[in-house]
Amino acid sequence: MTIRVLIFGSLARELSCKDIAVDVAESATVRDVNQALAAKHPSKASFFQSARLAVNHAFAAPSSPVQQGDEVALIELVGGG
Amino acid sequence: MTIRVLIFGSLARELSCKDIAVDVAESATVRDVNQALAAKHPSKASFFQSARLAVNHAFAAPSSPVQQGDEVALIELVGGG
Amino acid sequence: MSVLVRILDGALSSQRLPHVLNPAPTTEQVGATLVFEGIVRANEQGRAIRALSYEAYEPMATNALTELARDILHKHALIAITVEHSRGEVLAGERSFRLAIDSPHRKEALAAMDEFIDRMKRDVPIWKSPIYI
Amino acid sequence: MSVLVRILDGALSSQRLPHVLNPAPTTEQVGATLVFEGIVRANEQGRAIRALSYEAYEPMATNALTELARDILHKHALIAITVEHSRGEVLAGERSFRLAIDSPHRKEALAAMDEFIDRMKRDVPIWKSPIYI
Repeated sequence: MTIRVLIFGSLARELSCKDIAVDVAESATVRDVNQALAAKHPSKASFFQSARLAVNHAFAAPSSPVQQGDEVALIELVGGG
Repeated sequence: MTIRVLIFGSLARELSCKDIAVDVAESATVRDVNQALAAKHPSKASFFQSARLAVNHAFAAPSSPVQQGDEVALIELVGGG
Repeated sequence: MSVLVRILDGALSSQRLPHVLNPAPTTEQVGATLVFEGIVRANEQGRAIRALSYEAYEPMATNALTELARDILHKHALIAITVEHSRGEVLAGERSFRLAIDSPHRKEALAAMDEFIDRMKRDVPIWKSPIYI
Repeated sequence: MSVLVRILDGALSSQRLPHVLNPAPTTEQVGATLVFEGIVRANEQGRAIRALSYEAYEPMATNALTELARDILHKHALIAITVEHSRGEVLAGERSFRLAIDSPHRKEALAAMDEFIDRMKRDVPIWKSPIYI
């Protein structure tokens, strides 16, 4: 299945887009999404491997399942406020 | 010479007065005033021996001289603000 | 005990909310009121800016601020927390954030404010982007 | 950089001073404004009180507050400090103390506020007496 991971802030500016589409298996977990993001952007692999993801507006553990239709967002903040 | 030491707050309420008169030598220091206060109130001797005194509106070291006409005040605060 | 969270478009008003620094405090137990305001500075990493643009991922941003406020309120035994954060463009010199705490005592209010802002910067999905002159 | 100190008769107004949380901050470097207000609680050591009565030893109290404000301003590289303290009677629920800090950054403002109040309670000759109901 395809998951579109929402991105924000300086990452969105740098990549000139609002989301990153990744393909993962039907039984994928949050960890699989992180790995797929890292594979798609090798130059930022370590960032994407450990970046926090929210699923349906709540932070999700690496082992949490991800399903078709879930809203997935990458929430890495640098400074904020 | 006689020095009238101004007192405030709960100490003034407890002693029902606004100052304590003590007799000290002409060449007295702040330390001598503390000792004279302690001698006058033996039940609170340790409090008066170490209580901070201001001379003419500034905290004064134990070795500072005290002269006739100086305004001496006992500044011990408990909590304040 | 009360929590109020608002994400507002543009700069925050310089006016306090009616219940922040309330002329009649909410309860007899309020002994300390602490208000922090964050103001957009005219420089960002040494470069002059005209404004910051704030992007909030909603509804997660409001939910996360509300949960954070509730958690801090209970942890520090506070009486009330009010949080306001801008989204969109806020000019240099204008307010983008306000946190008001009513507490029985000062120490808890200061500790709560410090912890709230640290955790907000880490956990609440609001991003800022400089708009250079 | 500026310091303003006032000892005022009775409760402080709920109104801010014009230059506290200023709609147009004093300089472009102000990134954080922090305001603390101390409110008289209805209890003092477990006993209900009607008011607190504050006694200030003047001019030492004003001098000590001013020196403290200047020292804290420089030590924490702040932009402005405003201090107001009541003397005389302040009813429960009313304000007796206000400290406002303008700073480039939050951490310095919070540290300065904590240190200011600790040192004030130790070094500034203002005493409070409970007036019981």
